[in-house]
Amino acid sequence: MSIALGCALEPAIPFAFGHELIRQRKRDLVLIGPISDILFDQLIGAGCVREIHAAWVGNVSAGLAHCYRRAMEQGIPRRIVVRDHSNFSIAQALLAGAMGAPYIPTWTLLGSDIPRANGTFKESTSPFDGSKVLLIPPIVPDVTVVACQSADPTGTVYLDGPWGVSQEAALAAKAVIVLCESIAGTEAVQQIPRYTPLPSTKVVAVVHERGGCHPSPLQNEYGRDHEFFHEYHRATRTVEGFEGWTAEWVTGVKDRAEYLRKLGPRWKALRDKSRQMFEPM
Amino acid sequence: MSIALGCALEPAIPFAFGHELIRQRKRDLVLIGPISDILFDQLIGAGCVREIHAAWVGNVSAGLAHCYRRAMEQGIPRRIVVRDHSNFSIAQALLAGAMGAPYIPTWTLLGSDIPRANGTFKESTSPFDGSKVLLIPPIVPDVTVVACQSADPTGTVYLDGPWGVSQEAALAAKAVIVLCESIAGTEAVQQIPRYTPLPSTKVVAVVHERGGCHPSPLQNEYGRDHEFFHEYHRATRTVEGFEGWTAEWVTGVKDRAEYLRKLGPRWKALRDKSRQMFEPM
Amino acid sequence: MDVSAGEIMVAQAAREIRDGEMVFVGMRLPLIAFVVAKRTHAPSAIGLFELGIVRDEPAPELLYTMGDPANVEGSIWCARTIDLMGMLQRGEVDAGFIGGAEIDRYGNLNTTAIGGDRAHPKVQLPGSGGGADIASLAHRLIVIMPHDKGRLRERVDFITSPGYGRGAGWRERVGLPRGGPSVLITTLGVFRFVDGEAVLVSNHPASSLDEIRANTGWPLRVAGDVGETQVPSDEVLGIIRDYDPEGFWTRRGE
Amino acid sequence: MDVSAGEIMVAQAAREIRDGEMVFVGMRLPLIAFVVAKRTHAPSAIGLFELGIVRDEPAPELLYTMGDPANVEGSIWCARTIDLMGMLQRGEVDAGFIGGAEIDRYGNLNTTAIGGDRAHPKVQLPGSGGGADIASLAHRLIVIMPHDKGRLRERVDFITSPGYGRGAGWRERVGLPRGGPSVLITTLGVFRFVDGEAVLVSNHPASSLDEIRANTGWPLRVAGDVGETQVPSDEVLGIIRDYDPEGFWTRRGE
Repeated sequence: MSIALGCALEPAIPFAFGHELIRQRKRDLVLIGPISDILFDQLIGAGCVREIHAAWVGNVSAGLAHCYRRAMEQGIPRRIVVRDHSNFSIAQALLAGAMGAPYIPTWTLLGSDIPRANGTFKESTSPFDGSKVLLIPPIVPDVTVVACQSADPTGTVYLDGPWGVSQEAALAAKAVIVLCESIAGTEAVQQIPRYTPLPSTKVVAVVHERGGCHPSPLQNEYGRDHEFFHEYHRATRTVEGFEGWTAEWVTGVKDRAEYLRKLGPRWKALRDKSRQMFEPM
Repeated sequence: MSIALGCALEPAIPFAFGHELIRQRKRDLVLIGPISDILFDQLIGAGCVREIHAAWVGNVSAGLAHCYRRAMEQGIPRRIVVRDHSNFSIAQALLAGAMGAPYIPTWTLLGSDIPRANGTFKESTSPFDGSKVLLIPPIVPDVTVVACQSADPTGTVYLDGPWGVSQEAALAAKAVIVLCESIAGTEAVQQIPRYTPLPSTKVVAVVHERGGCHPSPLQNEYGRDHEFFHEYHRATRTVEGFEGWTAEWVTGVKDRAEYLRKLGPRWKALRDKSRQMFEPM
Repeated sequence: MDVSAGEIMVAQAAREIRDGEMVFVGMRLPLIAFVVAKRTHAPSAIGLFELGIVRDEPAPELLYTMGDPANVEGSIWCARTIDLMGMLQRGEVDAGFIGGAEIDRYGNLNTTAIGGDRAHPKVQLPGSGGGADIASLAHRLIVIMPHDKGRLRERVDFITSPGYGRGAGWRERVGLPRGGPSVLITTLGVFRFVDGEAVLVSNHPASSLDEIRANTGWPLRVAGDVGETQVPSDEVLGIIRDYDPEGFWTRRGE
Repeated sequence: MDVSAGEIMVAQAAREIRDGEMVFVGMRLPLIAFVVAKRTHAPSAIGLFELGIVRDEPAPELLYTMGDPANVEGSIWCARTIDLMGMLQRGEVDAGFIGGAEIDRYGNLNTTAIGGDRAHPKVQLPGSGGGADIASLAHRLIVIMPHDKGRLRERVDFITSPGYGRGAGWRERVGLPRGGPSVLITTLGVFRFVDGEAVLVSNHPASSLDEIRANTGWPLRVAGDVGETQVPSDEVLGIIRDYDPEGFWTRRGE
């Protein structure tokens, strides 16, 4: 099962979805995403992951990702296969998937070792000017998860803030799961279709989950919990440390509501600038 | 000089811009656009055009385009070169231009005579699965004209309604000229960036011209003047008819304001549903 | 009021749309066929318009172009041509409608030019628009056109929208991933495609096999069980005439 | 308060940005360098952020990531990664900033993995992000990193972001359309690239050629006119310390 996650890059990462994957002990997942901040690290540490297609796996504001390091350096908790990408190459792979294109040719990464490490690209020559080109094949995720501010019950998404590769990943997927902070009226969302990256016809589930992206930010809803990323970095230097962190923040809470209660005042503080686009239903 | 026009397909066609090209007696233009309704026909009839890259040239609600027919069938007023496209092939050519891609491979038009007639595509084989593919090279217009509801003085566009290939054409162009019904405040437009198909850094001119798209519709501003298209169709069956029509509606008026005064009450009627997004400045 | 050929064509075209399908609709008769299908047997069909519009409800008023403001208002998605064409190339579009100036026995359509060569045609037509893309990439192509010898020709001068080329297996050979015409609905009758070739399956009540043979530019193939085209029910006629009260699209030239 | 190495690096990086240029900014020291450039000699420079943000004014508050809400508010465009990368591939981006774990004498950067093979590295690094794209496609690459023997190596284990490969002419040979590193700014000095190879042009006031030679993993090449790196003016120091009052980025580890 391949899942594209965190496709807006640093913001709007569906941590609530990832934590539920851990609680449900999912295994052998193939994760797809440009940078994914620390969510990929958590899923790797929890043993859910078989393969990663990503441009970057780490902790954006705090540094390296300890679980990713342990998996690659020591096979703990298991060996994973990595398909290296750059942000542009994964964007083009998802664009090819979205357009149903056989591949997308590009001049990026020529001379880089990434194409060899990725293993799915092919070098070619442009028949138009004879220049060397790199051909990026499509990525078609089984599921793309789109975390957003609001959605209507039929799956019409309202996604504010930078999109990163969210639109390409959603259009490329076989199915889309929507994670939203609030449910909005269909007419209201359809009034501003430019904020909707994909047609609702692709959406198989709309999950109403408040605070689903913490500690990553969600534009107009809440800020980024920088300290939480640093705490995670410090806490997960060892396997025991990671297990302790997971027991506290993932398996130790039964759902997102309990997680937010546990965050307490610090969660409230992150929402001080929040402003909703739609009347809550 | 190559100019992309009418890239939203049936709506938002910058007739005011085209009519000024005729008044200024521009010659040897290369026109680029998916369907362009009757604007391309008018520019061809006026002798402004050397070459056309388009998927369709006609009169959407009334039928064939008489000037286009005369040019192709009899060389009147001059012979023009046509690069046949489909809507998807021209969209992909502009997307390649927008992305700076060497080309975009596709499965559309295999078996069609369009690739042979276009002359710029190449047939190839996918090195991934051996399937035949058609390679569409980039189109990079010297200028793309974007007609929209509002823009700020720095060139931040607000374009509501379907975009067609407007975004790809704007991003592919060397320079963009913006035609808007109203000038809006920078902060107000930048508040809703999803309605902005291109960065203002590409815009070389913002032209505030009311009614610039008549007789094509502009979402939230005015409806389509169907009868005007039928009148044009009837009036331009002959060269003399076209010259008479042009003398009345193009060279016979000094600017768009006079054109709208000439339309009179019928213009007012087309605006009965108009609603502005921004406070006029 | 008599049933017009346009009304019979619309009713037949509506039957070609199955419930839940994604359909590239287009304008004129196909648009009205989509309205009929939605109001009768295909309430959850989705209409796609190549300038970037997705609708689960037809526009409430008669459209002259797919870009009319009424077709934008109430759409479930309003995006870009490339988004809709991407869905088409991905194989997410079940069926598409198309008309043409000329068609041949293998369902190849010409909307580009008639006679002469491409640079000096005898008659210049508008071109493909999105038609050639729909013909290349939709799972099924539904063709609607007037029936006369000049339009149903043994061979078209230019293949704008590929049908079955020279017959069975041709689409695979040229590299098209799927699709091809499933039906040709004319002002006189209905054809299905067998091994890539048009076979008459019904004549409209007002026409006859002889009339159709006389107006078809290729040796007519007739199905063993050829019959009469089903006439629209009163319900369907009501929907058609309610949507096109003036008969602007469905009764012109009658 | 003494001038920190971080502040000298930021001031030098700011000088690398010319007025009116489009610059892929990134975070940390480069972001502060962009702030300094905008406030001093390059008021009309434009900042690009790969998740889809274009700014003509730096965010008013210190950012931890380019996706912080403060970096979105007040942007002149907020779009998609593919839009910004398209501008990069088109050659519309003048310069880009990048850091790295390892760099070699030809300006090749490794942010992927150290030691072992790719499947079993000794040290797994986060990877490219957009760095390899900026290194491939921007007109100029501005590299900023800490200076020690383990990082400035004769050869990097993995070329994540291509510099000049094995020297002059290599980028053209592999097919890169333009670009390459123009400067390497470290905690000890500043290098320029001559025929694709790093040449020391200045040492920071607190360092020396001997210290730099001792901490550089390749035979050091020194410019004939090597001098001291210009120290930031009080105005520039004021801008830096106003933007990073705690020294979170510019004074860490000092």
